[in-house]
Amino acid sequence: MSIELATRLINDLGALLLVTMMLILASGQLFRAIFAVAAQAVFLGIAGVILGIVTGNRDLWIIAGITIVVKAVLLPWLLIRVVKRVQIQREIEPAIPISITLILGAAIVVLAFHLSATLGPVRQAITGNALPVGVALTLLGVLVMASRKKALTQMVGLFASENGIFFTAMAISQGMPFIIEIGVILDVVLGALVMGIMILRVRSDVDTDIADLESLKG
Amino acid sequence: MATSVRASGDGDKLTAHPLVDKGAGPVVRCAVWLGHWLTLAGALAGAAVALRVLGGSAPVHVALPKLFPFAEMSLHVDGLSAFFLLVVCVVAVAASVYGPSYLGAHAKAPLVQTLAFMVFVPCMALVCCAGDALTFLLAWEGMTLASYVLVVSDTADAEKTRAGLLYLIMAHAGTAALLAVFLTLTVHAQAFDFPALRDAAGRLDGSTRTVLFMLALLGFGAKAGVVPLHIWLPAAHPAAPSHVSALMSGAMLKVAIYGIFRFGFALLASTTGPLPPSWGWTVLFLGTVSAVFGVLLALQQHDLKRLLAYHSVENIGIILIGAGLAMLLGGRPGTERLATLALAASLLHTLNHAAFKGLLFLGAGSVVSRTFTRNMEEFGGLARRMPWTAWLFLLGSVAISALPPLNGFVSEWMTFQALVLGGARMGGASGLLAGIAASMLALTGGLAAACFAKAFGVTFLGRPRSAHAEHATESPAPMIAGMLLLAGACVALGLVPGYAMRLLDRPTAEVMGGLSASAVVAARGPLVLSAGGGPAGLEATSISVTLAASVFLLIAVAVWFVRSWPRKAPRRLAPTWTCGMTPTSRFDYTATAFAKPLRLIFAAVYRPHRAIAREPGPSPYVPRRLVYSGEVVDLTETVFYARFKHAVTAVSQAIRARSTGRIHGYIAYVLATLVIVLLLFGKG
Amino acid sequence: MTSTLPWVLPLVPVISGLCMLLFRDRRVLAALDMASSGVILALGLVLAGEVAAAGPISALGAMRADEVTVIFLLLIGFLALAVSICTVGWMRQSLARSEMKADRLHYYYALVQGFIATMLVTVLSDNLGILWIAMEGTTITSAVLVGFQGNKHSLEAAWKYIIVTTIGISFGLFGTVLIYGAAAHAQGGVFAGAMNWSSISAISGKLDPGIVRMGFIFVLVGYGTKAGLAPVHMWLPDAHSQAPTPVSALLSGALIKCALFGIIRFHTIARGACGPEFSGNLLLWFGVISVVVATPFIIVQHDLKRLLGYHSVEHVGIVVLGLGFGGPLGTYGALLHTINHGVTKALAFLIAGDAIHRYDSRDMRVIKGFLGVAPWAGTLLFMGAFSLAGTPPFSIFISELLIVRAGLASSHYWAVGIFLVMVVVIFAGLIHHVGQMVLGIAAEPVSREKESRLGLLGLLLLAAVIVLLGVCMPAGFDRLLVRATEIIHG
Amino acid sequence: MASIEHIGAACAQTGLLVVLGPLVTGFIQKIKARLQCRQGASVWQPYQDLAKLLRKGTVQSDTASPFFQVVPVLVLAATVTAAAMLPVLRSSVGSSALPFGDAILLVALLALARFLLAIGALDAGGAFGGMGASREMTVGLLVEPALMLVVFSVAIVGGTTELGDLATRRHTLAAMAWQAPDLLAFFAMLVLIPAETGRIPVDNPDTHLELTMLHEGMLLEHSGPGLACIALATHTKQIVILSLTVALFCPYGMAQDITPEALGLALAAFVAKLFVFVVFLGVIESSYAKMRFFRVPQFLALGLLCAFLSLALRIL
Repeated sequence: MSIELATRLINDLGALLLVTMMLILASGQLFRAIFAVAAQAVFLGIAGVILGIVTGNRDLWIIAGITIVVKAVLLPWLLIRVVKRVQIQREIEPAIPISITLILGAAIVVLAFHLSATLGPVRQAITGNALPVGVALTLLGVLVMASRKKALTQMVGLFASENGIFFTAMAISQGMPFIIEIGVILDVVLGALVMGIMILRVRSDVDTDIADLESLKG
Repeated sequence: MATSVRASGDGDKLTAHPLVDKGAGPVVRCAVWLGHWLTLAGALAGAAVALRVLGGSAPVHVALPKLFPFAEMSLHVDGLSAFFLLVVCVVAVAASVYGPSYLGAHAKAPLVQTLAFMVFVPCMALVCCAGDALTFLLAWEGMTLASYVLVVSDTADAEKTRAGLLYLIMAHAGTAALLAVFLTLTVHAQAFDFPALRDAAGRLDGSTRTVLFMLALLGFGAKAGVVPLHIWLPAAHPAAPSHVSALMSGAMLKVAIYGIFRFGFALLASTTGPLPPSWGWTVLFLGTVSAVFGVLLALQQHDLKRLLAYHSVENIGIILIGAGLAMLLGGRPGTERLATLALAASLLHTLNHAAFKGLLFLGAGSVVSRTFTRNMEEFGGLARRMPWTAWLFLLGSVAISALPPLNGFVSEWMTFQALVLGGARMGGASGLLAGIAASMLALTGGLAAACFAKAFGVTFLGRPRSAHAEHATESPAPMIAGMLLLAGACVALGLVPGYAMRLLDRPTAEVMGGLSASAVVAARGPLVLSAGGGPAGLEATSISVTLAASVFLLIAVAVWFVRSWPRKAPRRLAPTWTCGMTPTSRFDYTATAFAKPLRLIFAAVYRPHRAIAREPGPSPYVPRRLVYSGEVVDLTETVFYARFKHAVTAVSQAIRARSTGRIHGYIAYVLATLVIVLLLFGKG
Repeated sequence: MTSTLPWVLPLVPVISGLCMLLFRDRRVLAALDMASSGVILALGLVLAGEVAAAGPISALGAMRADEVTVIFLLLIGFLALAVSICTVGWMRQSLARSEMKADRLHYYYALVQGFIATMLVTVLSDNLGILWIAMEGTTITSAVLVGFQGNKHSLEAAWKYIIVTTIGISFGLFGTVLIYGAAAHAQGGVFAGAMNWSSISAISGKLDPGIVRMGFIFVLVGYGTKAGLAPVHMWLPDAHSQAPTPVSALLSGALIKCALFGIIRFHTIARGACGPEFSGNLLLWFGVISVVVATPFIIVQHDLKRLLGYHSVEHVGIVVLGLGFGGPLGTYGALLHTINHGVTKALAFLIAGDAIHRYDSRDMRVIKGFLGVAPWAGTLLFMGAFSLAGTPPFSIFISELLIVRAGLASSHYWAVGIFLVMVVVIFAGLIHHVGQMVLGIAAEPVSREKESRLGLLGLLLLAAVIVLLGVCMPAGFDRLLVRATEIIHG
Repeated sequence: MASIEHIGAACAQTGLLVVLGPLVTGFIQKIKARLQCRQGASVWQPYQDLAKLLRKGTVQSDTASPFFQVVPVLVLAATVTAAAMLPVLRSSVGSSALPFGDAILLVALLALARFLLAIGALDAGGAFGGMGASREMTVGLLVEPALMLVVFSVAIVGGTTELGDLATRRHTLAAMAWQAPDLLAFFAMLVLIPAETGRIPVDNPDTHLELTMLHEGMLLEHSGPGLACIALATHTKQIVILSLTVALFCPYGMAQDITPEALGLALAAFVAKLFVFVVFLGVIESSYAKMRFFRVPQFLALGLLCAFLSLALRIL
């Protein structure tokens, strides 16, 4: 497969990731958001495979596999289990109106491209539009977390923004060293577990969503 | 202002502390004595060194071990340092003679206080002797902390805690200013020792030096209790044990003054040409304001030690008047002699104030330790119960009221001469300022006299107005001895000031570049003070306090002889005339009553408010009892500090109340911060 | 030269932590705790010796120990030891007050060991990826510890902590990736030196400034969140106030310093790539903002541990300020301040924990006359407060002095001015609060139980360091700092 | 031997002042009486009072401290010492070796006398003494600065505060010829004299009605010889103030060298000037009423203001 094709494919995947992220931003339903994140992970995996083919780097294959297994299967499954356990109603309660969220999101995307437009030659180091897309994804993920009330949606946002990071990392030639990737993913899983436990704990002890607690201030 | 303060909170709250004795066992007592004796020895040694240097031997220079890689530390005792070292040591000697039996009398934590005392005195000495910025700063802060411990450790009542806090905050603010000045200089000098700093300052331009000087003035002023930075002083000084109050008023404030001298005349002064007039103006103005304001507020105090504390503000003002005048006159052609005169006056007053204010605080302490209160209204009739204290206190009062033939008058006379002659020389605005300062100084003298007529009269004369005063007894010998030392100093400095001038020679010569004090002031023998620098070659005033005193004494003896000539007409005692009623202590004039006319005259400054509660008796015309309570405010405190504090707190409260506790807010903050930083710094 | 120590060191707490899981007895656990901390400190000293002798040491191609590492290493080891000593008494009290459950003690101790292990890895790692992994590891372990007491507040704090810091950390990862990308590009696509800081900083001059700039911003905001820089500090007071006291001490004393370590590493790279101004100014801004933001919350604070938390914000700000002022002086002062603040804050937290147990309240309006209740602790608390407020003869004064001097030397007069004013105001606030607590008369009921010797030993260890560094600067230590400064300046 | 001669002259002048003091009071009383169309007591009355008091015994308050008996002596001594500093017949009082006659010291000695008197008044511990002391000190602290300022405004051109030298420089120095500032200062002095001599409109010397009295209030507990001392001190103080004014503003006719005719002339001149002031005081006393105490400050403030203005004019 030629570099140009790979670059075009990566760009297209980046666009897809952005779209899914927008979906998450706009989605009024928790499950939809979760599935969107899973989809992102799949795209990520595909991107990894493509880069693997292009650069002939075996590690990327494995990483792509792990990514799909963990982020597209394991984490969503975990989230859904938690959702089932806590039996919250499935609608997402936005902290700020979704319309405003979307506007902010658009602004962030513009910012990302604007910023990376100033980066000159180094753009070649990172395949195609991976950099601005990565920035946008990372920030948008955080925007999701900031704009949603429920703890679970915050986890969703977190994973989404991490997808952005992975995307950029892969797009960087050769990807990150294998061991690092593994470690990072491990951390993500651990973190997710701990968060999940906390959510359940609060739900069982004091029957409320952990993200609604706001007694500590000032 | 609390009009009545219990000097000893009943039942000490600190006894749980291991360093606090349980009821002063013999071991503790020995430790206390030992500590004070050690301090005494140290003070004597310091005094010896100071006298040697002042006597004309070469400056002492001691290189300290290099504790920090970035600074050489050293001690350097030149004339100026030596003089202030002497001041510190004189008071320290008296205090450490006086201290043990005082602490034995009614201290709550003798050991802690002894330890702090043993840190406090050396730190003051070190500040005076410091040869580099780091030593100076370390000793400076050590001094502050030790005195803070001494202030708060006496009792555990909330007011003293507050006083200590206020003191500490003001001192720390001052230190911050000093830090800025010192470090700016060290940055330019690439070294910490004073000579290098002076060179660096010389290389700076005038405006920068002025800014630095003003900062230094701020820093030292906060410590010296210059109005309007004085508010901590009347709160903190009374709270400490009395011999420490004596040290704080007599010595610590002088250390701050030393700082002003060191910076104004040496470190920041340009090697060539006169100082910027703005410096002299500021110092002179601040001095005048402090002098008047301090004494005015002192007049209305009924807490004996608080009254003395306010007088410290006044005297610091007088010292600064001299210093400011010296700054204005110095380095200008034709006025060198006057400048030296002014400087000598200010330095001499420093020494004098150390002597009589120390004496007065020790006296107050001896009263307090016998009556367990600081409220003058509860004293009275002590002159017959504790005569030594009484007469020594009277001596101090005469001295501080600048009345001849004691030392207070001498330095104030010199200041007057310098002001008048200098004012004539300078003319114009500066001259007018000098004239105003002179008039204010005159007013200050009158007010001080009134104040101490009240203080001495109400405290020691008349009838006892409380059980404690009724049964008071004379203080133990060591306390008396401590007071006698300072009293001796007062008399000596008053009667033969010419010898004191010898002490001033070296500092004045260093600061003024050549002209020494005794060449100007004691040119005509040690018994004659002469104000050099009369206009147009005319000889200026000369005065001999010695002569005046001896004449006074002669006449007094003669009159006493005539008065007590044996005559047949009898001498008998009778009750005081109170329009035929049997006199009780309620007929005595109280401090409040004594100060009332002035309260009315200067109402604009005092903003007095009074409350009269009357319990109606059987008939509406005959109330069972009337309770009068009045108080005056410290204008700076109410107008400035209170509002400032309130504003800060209010703003903080508002911010705290607004701050979110919701996690979305947190996340939003993170996101916003990142975006903003990216926007601001992200592009090349 | 290479050595085994850099990777052996983190194994110590891991192993002891695993052992702990096997025991239930409080004494054994405490003993293990102290033992491992002691070993860590000892090994740390040995490593310091090796580094001093033979310069930077690397191991496994991903671990590295140079002077900068050693500074943080010793800090962590020392705090671990002191805290583990003080934990004994604290644990007895909180078991007595059933804040901790006896059957879950071993989890607690094991987690603490894990926490320490991750911190050690953080400062020992050469590979920026491992640095990140370890940092996230500290977040996870400490988050569990923060929520360990399992009540509503602690869980809330833990949640805020883990979410906010994880976001920050992920920014950090992104920044790392970008800089790695820049390095890769500078090497013509293929980058040999894995993600090693040593190799990246070696070629930092050739990196593309634009992308490094962007990466550094991400890293600063990310790790800055972890370090508690304002305005991304909000989690800090919550977590520090809700965590079990020994953990608070470690969080404040060691953890945020690890985040600073990360920032310092990237600071070096950024200096090389975009010149000192860019990162310097950025740090300067964050420092000033932190100092200013912390002030009002300190003035009107009633919760003792929150007060200390906000104080950490201020002091991290001061460290960053020192870095921002730049110049050898500023960096030197910043490193010194890192240590001083770590030690002092740990002391303050440990005593605060004791006070809170005695008065059964963390409201400073309730705590009165502490000096009478616990004389030694009271005295030490007073001392710690003065040190925190920056008065001699305590260590923080020296480092602040150096930092201010650096600021004046780099003629950032406005920053110095703001800094000094804020320091005075904060001094007022802090001494006001502490004075209220320490002096005055204790209201009943207060537990006046005698202070345990062991606990005092731990406190005195810390106090000794505070005073020692306040009155002099040991030559070896000075050399260490100087070398570290040179390394940071590349 | 110049200094012997100096000392002799000084003693002579002092003695003169002390001796003349009561006479001045007597004259003032006489003039008052005449203006009030009374016969009035003889001008020698004050001397007779003093003699009687000296003969009498002492009644002392039982609450007073030993200090109480010393007060009158010290007060008198201070006042007389102050008197000794004035140039009366010869302009130069002291010698260059032992200078004597500084105006500031003079004012300070008067202040010392006032201070001691006030303390003595508080000693007996009655309400009258306290009130008297309080009011006296209040008046004093307003008078002293004004007095100082008057001295300064003269001294600032004379370049000295040595009264003798000032007197001579009035003759020699062109700068010290009379000008507007002198007028202002002199007026201020006229305002101060009644206050300092304890006369209407500030104080009322011949009443013991407690509400009106200042100075007398302090004397209430003194008796016999003690009272005599204080009375003499009061007379002396009065003449001191008057001759201070003379020395400052019209030292004309003073003897330059010690010859009988010169001295006689000087004495005549001095007595003449003194008589003018006596008349002035008598007229004021009998043509004004005493002020309310709390209006006194405003009255004195007038003097203070004039004095300051004259000083300012000198400087600018």
